[in-house]
Amino acid sequence: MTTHDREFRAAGVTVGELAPRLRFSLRLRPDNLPQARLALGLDLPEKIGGLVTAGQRRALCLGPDEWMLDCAEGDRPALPAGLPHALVEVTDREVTWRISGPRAAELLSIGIARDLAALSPGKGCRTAFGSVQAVLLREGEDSFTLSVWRSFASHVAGLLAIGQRELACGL
Amino acid sequence: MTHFSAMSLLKNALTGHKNWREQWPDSQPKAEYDVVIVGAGGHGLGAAYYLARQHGITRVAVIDKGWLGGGNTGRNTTIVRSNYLYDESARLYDHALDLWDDLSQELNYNVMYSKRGVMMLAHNVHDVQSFQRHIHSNRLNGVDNRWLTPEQAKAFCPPLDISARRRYPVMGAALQMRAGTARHDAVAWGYARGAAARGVDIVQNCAVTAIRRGPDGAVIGVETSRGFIKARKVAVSAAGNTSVVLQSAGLRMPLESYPLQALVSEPVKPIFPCVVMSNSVHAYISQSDKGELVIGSGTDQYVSYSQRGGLPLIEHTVAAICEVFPIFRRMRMLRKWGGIVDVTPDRSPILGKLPVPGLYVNCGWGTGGFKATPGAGHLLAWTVAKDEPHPINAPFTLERFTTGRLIDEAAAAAVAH
Amino acid sequence: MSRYRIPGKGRIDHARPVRFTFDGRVIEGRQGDTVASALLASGIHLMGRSFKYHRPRGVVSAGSEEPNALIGTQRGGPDRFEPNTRATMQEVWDGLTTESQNKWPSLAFDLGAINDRLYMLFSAGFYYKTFMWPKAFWDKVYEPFIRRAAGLGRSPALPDPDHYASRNLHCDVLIVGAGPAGLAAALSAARAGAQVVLVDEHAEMGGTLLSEPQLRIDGAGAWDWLAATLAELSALPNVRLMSRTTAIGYYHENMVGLCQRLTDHLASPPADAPRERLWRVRAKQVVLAQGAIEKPLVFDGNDRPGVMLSGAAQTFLHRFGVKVGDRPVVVTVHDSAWHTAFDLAAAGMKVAAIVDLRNDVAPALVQQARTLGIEPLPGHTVTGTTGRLRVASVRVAAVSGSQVASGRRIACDALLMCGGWTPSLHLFSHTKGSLRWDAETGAFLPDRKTEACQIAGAGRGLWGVAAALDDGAKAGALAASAAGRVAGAGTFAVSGDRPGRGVVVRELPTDGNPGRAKAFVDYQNDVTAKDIRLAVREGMRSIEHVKRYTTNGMATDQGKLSNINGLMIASEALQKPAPEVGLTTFRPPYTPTSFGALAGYHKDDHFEVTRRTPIDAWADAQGAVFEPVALWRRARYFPRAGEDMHKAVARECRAVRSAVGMFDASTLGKIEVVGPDAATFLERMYTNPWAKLQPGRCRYGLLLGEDGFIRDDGVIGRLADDRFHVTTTTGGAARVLNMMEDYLQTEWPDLNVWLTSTTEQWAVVALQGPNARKLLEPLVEGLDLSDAAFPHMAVAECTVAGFLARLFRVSFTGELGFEINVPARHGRALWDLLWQAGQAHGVTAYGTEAMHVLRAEKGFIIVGQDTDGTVTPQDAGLTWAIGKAKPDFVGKRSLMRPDIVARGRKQLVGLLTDDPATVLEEGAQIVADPSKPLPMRMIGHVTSSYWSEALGRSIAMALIEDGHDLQGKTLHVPMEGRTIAARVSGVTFYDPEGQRLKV
Amino acid sequence: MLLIHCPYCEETLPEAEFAYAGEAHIARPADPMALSDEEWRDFLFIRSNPRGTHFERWRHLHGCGRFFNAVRDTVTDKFQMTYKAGLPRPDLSAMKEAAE
Repeated sequence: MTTHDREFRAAGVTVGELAPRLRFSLRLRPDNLPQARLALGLDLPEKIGGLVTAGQRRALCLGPDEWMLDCAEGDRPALPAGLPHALVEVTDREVTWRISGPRAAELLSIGIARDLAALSPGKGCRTAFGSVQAVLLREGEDSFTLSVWRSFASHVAGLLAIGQRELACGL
Repeated sequence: MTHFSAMSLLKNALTGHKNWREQWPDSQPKAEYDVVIVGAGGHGLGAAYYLARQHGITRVAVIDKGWLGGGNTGRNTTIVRSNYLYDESARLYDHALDLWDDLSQELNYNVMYSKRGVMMLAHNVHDVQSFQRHIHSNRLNGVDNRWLTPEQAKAFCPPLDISARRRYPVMGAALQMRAGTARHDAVAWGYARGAAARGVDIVQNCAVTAIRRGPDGAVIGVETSRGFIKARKVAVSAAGNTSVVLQSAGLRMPLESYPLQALVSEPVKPIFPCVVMSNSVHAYISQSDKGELVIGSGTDQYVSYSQRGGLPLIEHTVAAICEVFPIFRRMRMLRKWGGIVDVTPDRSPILGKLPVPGLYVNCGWGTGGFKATPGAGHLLAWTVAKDEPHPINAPFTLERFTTGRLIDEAAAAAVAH
Repeated sequence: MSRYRIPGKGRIDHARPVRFTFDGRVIEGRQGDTVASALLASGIHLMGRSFKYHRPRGVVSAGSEEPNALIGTQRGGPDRFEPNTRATMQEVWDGLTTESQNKWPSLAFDLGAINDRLYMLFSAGFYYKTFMWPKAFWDKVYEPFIRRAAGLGRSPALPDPDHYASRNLHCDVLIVGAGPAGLAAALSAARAGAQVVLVDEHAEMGGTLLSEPQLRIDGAGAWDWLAATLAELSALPNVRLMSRTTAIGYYHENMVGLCQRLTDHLASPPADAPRERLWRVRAKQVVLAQGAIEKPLVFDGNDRPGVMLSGAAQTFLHRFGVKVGDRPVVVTVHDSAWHTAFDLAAAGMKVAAIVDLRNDVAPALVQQARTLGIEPLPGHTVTGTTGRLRVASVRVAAVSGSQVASGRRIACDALLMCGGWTPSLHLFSHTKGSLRWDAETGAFLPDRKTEACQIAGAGRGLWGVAAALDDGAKAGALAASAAGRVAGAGTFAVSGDRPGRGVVVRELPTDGNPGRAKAFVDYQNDVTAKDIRLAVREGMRSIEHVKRYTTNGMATDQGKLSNINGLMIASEALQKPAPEVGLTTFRPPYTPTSFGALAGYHKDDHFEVTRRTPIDAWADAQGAVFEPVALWRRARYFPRAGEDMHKAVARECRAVRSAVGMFDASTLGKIEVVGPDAATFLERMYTNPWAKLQPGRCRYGLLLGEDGFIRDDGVIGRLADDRFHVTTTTGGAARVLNMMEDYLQTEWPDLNVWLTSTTEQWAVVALQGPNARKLLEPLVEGLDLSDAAFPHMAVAECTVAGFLARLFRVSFTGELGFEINVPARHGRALWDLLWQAGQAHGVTAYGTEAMHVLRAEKGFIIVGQDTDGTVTPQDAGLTWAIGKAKPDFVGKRSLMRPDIVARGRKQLVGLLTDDPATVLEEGAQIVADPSKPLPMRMIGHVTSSYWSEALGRSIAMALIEDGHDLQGKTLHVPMEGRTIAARVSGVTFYDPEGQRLKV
Repeated sequence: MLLIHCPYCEETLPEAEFAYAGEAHIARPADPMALSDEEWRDFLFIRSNPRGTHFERWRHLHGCGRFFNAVRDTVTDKFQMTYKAGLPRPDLSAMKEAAE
């Protein structure tokens, strides 16, 4: 499958596919957070949308018992066997783009119904881009990462490319 | 009742149309009736008409909280067809189709039943299998329905795009030639005129607030916004509001009411010769006798009585129409509207007796009630008059939800793999 | 050529001529013209024909409410043709092609106008009363005739090459309408720092201000004030101004749909520009400042070309520098038309008279008229007009009490009417906000609100620019405050304002016979006052019935001009006050909205997502034929040169049975069920037992709905005590996960188990066939593949071709089989390696069709094909998959219901045709006795049917009433023209003992 | 398009992220096998379908993924409140009084 690996440079926004990063879905009850934090060396956020980074590990809270955990290649985190949890690798499930530039939010608004102004830098959420489920992270004021499941990627990339051309033509 | 004809029209034209009389009076409720029908839509008015005409029961009132024909009768896309899968359904809708055929003459009111043919598009292998099953079943049930290749479908409906590159290519179609459309308001008005002429009272702007039962549990009448009305039998034919009305009789129903939206385009010269439905892309379309493209979509996802409906569903529906008929992309939506449809768990209606003596129901038609109008009216009248269901509506009981004998047209078309 | 243009006047660019065509004739307009203003400048009033009577019609308005001047427009070739465009809204550009509609052979001479001669026959509802006899004539004669007469413009005939965009937008305050009220609201809200969006449907913002240059606001001329205000607003970063943007609908929770027209005014649009963009705006507060729409007057002959709204004439004069005639007459019941007359006179037109039904017209107006040489006729009515393609004279008569004196004729070439103004509350009505009748203004005004909105200016009955500015400023401040800003409302010093007063009338009084008058209420649909009275006479008592019976208000202006006049006439006929007769509901959109804009990006490839597997590109390169399955596309078969589907599938099946086949199974749903309670959870969800399944082993799982009917199935592997790899059907994946989450979250939240979709984590290659192990073994590390060590229904983690893999030994074909799961990004590489290595073993790629045949040979069901949502495990012969000892599982209770255990249920059986070469049709119906007449009693249907290459004959599966008891019995499949006999059999046609798995 | 407050995310978000999930507070019986056919039918199929206040479930499908409960007026489509799954049916009359 060819997703869009070339970068579009349109008026004020670029879209580039990122190399896959080791990614896990981590599930556990909030009561068990202290133990999990200790084991992972990561202060897992409790508030949905919260993001923490420690070294090469980074966790985004997606639900009351769910975190998206990104790690460096070869880093396989583990939690104590006695701690009820689920850790499932999903690295290959997703394709991630970086969307950046002064008009990044505008480009995303062709597909995302949420108010992106309410998503401050350093926060993320699971949402929908059109009909496609996506995880959106605001890395900075003008920089986002957007992840969708692999088989939906060419559809979303196509829409982003159309949106870029629109922005470029000035109408 | 003034007889309608070309001659009467001409005569009246020459006298400045001053001598037409009202087509039905706006009746005040009487204290007592043999039968009260709740809901003055096509179904309810039809039931009243057939009670009077075929069963000689004329002490009948049709009561509506608003104006007659103001509910789903006047808010649908007017498709009439009978190519259903299960024997029970095929018989039910084909019965209605038989009545549609002569309805204008029967009522002396031109309901403009247009046998334009209803074509259902198959977009994948599963659709093909499902439609073939329908066609075989319909054929052996004596119901008109035939298979068309994509080329035949295009010949029948030239705006159709059958190129293989479409996201939903057309792999064939099932065509019921005998099916088509009718003028929705005329059906309600024609039945109202016919029923009123036979002594039925049509009471508008009178809300039924409760169904009253006597000490023995049987129905004794209805409470309304204009007071109590005594009745030996009460038939509820109130579509989206059925749950609410029956609640007052102590009955809880397997029904949910959803908003259903439809829209029309600006009128254009004849371009679309038939009705086309596509379940896979969720849209159906025909062209009215005024030239508007009449387009229906699915229901919004949540239970609602608001008749508002959201924009996303309209966007999706219009996109679906443009996908199948790309030439319509530069047409414009003129207006859209919403109705409330009551849906049963198996998407088939409930038409028959209720576990309360003297109480009858006709509900759960979902998005497909208009096509059944004459049949539903006729069968409801029969059931009320004889206190037992006609063989055609006998399977459409409330009890089927207890015993498990569902008539699941939706599941039968369900896609899995 | 532009004799009616006043040099230097208006807001158009007089220095830039623009040429376009109308019915083939080249018209020269000016940059900034609409088609209507350019035609008027050339003296052309006749722009269309009406719907029913084909009466010649001229432009009535200068805005989007225009009912008459509808034209076809075209850019370049016929693929960019569109009908029914309002000439009053379409801007001109060099090369624009336009045409008039609903006429033949020409606009000036239209044969359809014969209907007009027969108008007494075509009264309201005439078609309900006739065309019924003889019955056969309906289909053949009457209906085709009626339909041919229908419609206005012609439909586009070619696919539209343009593209359309959409966007979501959030703001504090959305202001609809950029007239004085909207502009003032924008100033208040924007100065308070609110995020403001201001939209207007016209090319230029300003609304009334554009037509009232005499005004002075805060010391500046109206147009200077407007320019300064727009400059201030556009300089603010928190303000977005959008012209040519129509608010089409007002939806739940302050969502307003906007349609922005981006290129229809450009001679050469940029290549990538979308033609239109749909905005879904979510505003904390909405300010509706849509102003008011002028009402026509209803009188005999009020539809001749040249009869138009007085405000339109004022707009054509001031905005476009166009005289609508040389010698207009004004007829009015409102002061505003007097001012129009004065403006026209000042611009050099000879206004012959101002006819006003009112006796008590302000003396100052009368005086000013006299000063300008205009004959004032207060207390007068218009009783008729003359002129065929253009109004030539008007008959005026004095009115005293109910007496109409005999009239006199005044020659004119335009008749400008004003029946007062209707607040534009369409969007407000979309919210189900209620309206109340205000006797003072004679209009419906907003009452109870359901959404967070403010209505400002003429929308709530305030006439005049000063009042609109002040009201708008307040509304903007209120909205900004409600959105959390600190806002104040400025005030404006206005001079030259002409607010005016008026009265509400029904029809103008006449000395003629109202039953004969052609006094139009709805121009486009040719509804006259007498039609409305006829509807009432025939028992139509609600305005909704009147509307539907007469079609009043159902034309493309959706009653903007006709609703109130229609209501007034109906209310008089019913002898009931207007509010009791009611107003018909306004429905979205505000003005007709192109399908393209609504569809947005959802066209062609982007109409719907097409999900592709990592191996899809390989299949594509091999020339595979694909089929859509749910949102996926899957390779159905891989034809070689000269092969049709039948041949290709036979070859693929042979390869699997004799060598080895490769199949892309990546689309199968996968759910990883993890946690200490994983087995307990599966026990409750699936019919099968799971507790005792050992890690490293798999089992077939059957999932029911709570109603007891089969919903899904798949193989489930236990990877560890607390970890299961669940597979689902391709189409069922999302549904099953949602169902599982539902039970887990709502019914059993105490269970320590979590569900993760891993459908797309893994690419899956199935190797099936006697050579499967030979092919696979050399590539596997860390696992002994021998039958003893890794038997049928085993699962293990290992590496395959160097990729970390989950390897299942499973078979959906009855052959020795493996399913190799590798991380999706390696799927293609794995496939290529296996393909290469497989060449030595006779490997063949097979698609879904061969897969279906192979599984049918083994009697394995496909959920959704052999089941249809009404099939229980017993019906499907899957009682073996039910854990008998389990006290409960989803759907178990439903299996005990009376009609589920009763006889007569359809049960899944095999079916073998007497003639082995005959392949039954899927969906064909089965009967016991084919000699019976129709309707025939059907006892079942064929669910799956194929040519079996392995068996050298056809096979089929069928759901048949009590089929399990009919083994060996011959049944019949009646087809068109022949009946096929077939014998009931078991469903396992091939290798019933399962020997081929034991290798 | 509705706006829905997710009680888990504590944000009010567009309907596009949510999936309706039917009437609320219809708990699956602890022992279905002990139920009569009529009782089981009531659980499976009977719905209150009121014109007015409706207790219903939604799932924040394209969000935190949680099912939760809501009180919505089916005539106006306005949400009165949303609350987490598992919480008891709120006492609306008490809420109304508290608001007054």
